[in-house]
Amino acid sequence: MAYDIVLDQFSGPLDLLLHLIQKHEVDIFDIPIAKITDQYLAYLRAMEELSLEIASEFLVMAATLLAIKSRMLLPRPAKSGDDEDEDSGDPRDELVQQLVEYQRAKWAAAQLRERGVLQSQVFSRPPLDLRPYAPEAPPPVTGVTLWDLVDAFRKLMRRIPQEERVAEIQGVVLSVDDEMDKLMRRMRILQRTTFFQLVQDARTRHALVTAFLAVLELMKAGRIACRQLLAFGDIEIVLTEEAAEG
Amino acid sequence: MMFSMTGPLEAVLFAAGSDGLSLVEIADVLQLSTDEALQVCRELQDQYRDRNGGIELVELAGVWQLVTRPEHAMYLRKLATAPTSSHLSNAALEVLAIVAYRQPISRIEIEAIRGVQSDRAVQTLVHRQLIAEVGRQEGPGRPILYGTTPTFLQTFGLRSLEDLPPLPEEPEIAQDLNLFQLTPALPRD
Amino acid sequence: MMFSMTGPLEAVLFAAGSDGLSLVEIADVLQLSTDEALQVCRELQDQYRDRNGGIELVELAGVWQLVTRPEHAMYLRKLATAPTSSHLSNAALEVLAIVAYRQPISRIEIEAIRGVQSDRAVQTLVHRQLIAEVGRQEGPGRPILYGTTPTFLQTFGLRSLEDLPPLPEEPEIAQDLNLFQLTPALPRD
Repeated sequence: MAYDIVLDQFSGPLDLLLHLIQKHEVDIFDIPIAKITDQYLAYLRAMEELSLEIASEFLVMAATLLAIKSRMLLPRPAKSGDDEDEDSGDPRDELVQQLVEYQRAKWAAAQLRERGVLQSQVFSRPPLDLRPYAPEAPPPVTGVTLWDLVDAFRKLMRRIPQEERVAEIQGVVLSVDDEMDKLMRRMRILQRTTFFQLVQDARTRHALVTAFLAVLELMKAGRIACRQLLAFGDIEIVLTEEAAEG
Repeated sequence: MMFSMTGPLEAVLFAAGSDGLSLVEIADVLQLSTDEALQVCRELQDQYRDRNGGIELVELAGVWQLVTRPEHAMYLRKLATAPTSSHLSNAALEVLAIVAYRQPISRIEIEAIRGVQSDRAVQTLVHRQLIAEVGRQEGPGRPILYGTTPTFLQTFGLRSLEDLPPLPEEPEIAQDLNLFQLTPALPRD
Repeated sequence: MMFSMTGPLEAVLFAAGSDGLSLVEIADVLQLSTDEALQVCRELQDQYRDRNGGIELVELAGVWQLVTRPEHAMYLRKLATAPTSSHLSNAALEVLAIVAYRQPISRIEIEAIRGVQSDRAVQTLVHRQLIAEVGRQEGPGRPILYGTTPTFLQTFGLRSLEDLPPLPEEPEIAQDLNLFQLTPALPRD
């Protein structure tokens, strides 16, 4: 038998266990723990042979299975009143409970997937531009302050997953020329700014290098000027070519 | 009189497009009571059903909107990008399902059910605005509690959380094991 | 057979939005000859006339598009000036914050940051004249770049963009910046 299913295919050790239970058509409420444990370990070993990293949860589950297996071999402890009740039950109980609960979650996930697919077959249309129907200028926005704006940004930054904060925006190939155009557009809006403000949306090392090179190029071309007021202070950048391109 | 309001309703829903309109907004724009507005909505829904045309009226997350009928998706795929173009990983879907049925729920509780770390999946779902922080749990560390969002309802075509299919009973599920077969693309021995 | 194509036609015209479709595009999407496509268009036009609903199909300068019927304009005026339009939704506020701090920026970039579709919020902000097109990005499709407007500055009581409060810290980026040795390492005590 080939263990050609990579562990990645399983969303966790419970998923792998369910797969084994299903494959061997055994009753989830009466799991042949020795057989399933062997199978489970065989999967992990196959992964090892393939030099794939095994998430620690898979190893924890292996230990749990082995513990259950060994407890199954022991004679049931005689009932002693003070002992914890759970100890006298089937050693598999807790695992079965977990499997059943997880199975329900998987069932629900499958339902959601189905609905998601169905919903993705449905299209709407962008809202109509209603400006022609409201000839006067739109009513001014009220009840919103600068701090609402900053707060919105702060919340947004918290919502973005850590690793995506440095992720590059897809499909954008960075060239120094493009970056120069972009920086100049921004400089025309800002007139003067600091280096950090100017390059603040450089989200990767690559983007930052490109931005830095672009700033150097623009300086060389005399389109911007840089100055540093304090040692180690922020570098101030001033637009110098404004008259030329407006 | 009721009947003739389906025309104006269609016009305003068409204009609202993917924004959709709540019943209150519809009532306000058409100058009806919300009961009357609901009646007109149902009437228009019936008309679309009878006509068997290209669009229909659906209620998603408390918002009424016109959408294309799913059976025409093949023509539309050439034209438009699907609203839920980027799909969710198995892990993310599992977490989402757990949050949907067990909300409010903390990350620790999600991980207890899945038997595996779920912080990345949770983060992805928060970023996609499918789940959001809805409160804090009492107790040490006051862990964040998550719940689903209106975007969740829209993405999965649900009017409300009550539209979620009921979870099967435990014994039932044990028999349904073959529901969870791995994707058919995987080789079986 | 012809008759049954009015459903798909309605669906694609609906999804095409205000851009409409040329006869050639319609024929291509529905996999018909242009003659057949024209016939289906006329058929759908007749259907709308008979239904007397809220929308109709018109041909303008060789482009076919669905529009609302003129007699419902009063309801659209009501919609355009609905009370909901004097405040900003959370989504709109979030997009506005991104544009304010990251301008010029395209919609795709905004969506990459937010993790959700943002066309509606962008449209709202353009409509409210808080953001505007300030240029085009190089590259495929030359997407529109947005920036804030004088109305934005007025609304938030800013003399210029320099008055925007500094951004909250982003530790990752700060770390990257260190590579350039532009600032001395933070003093540790």
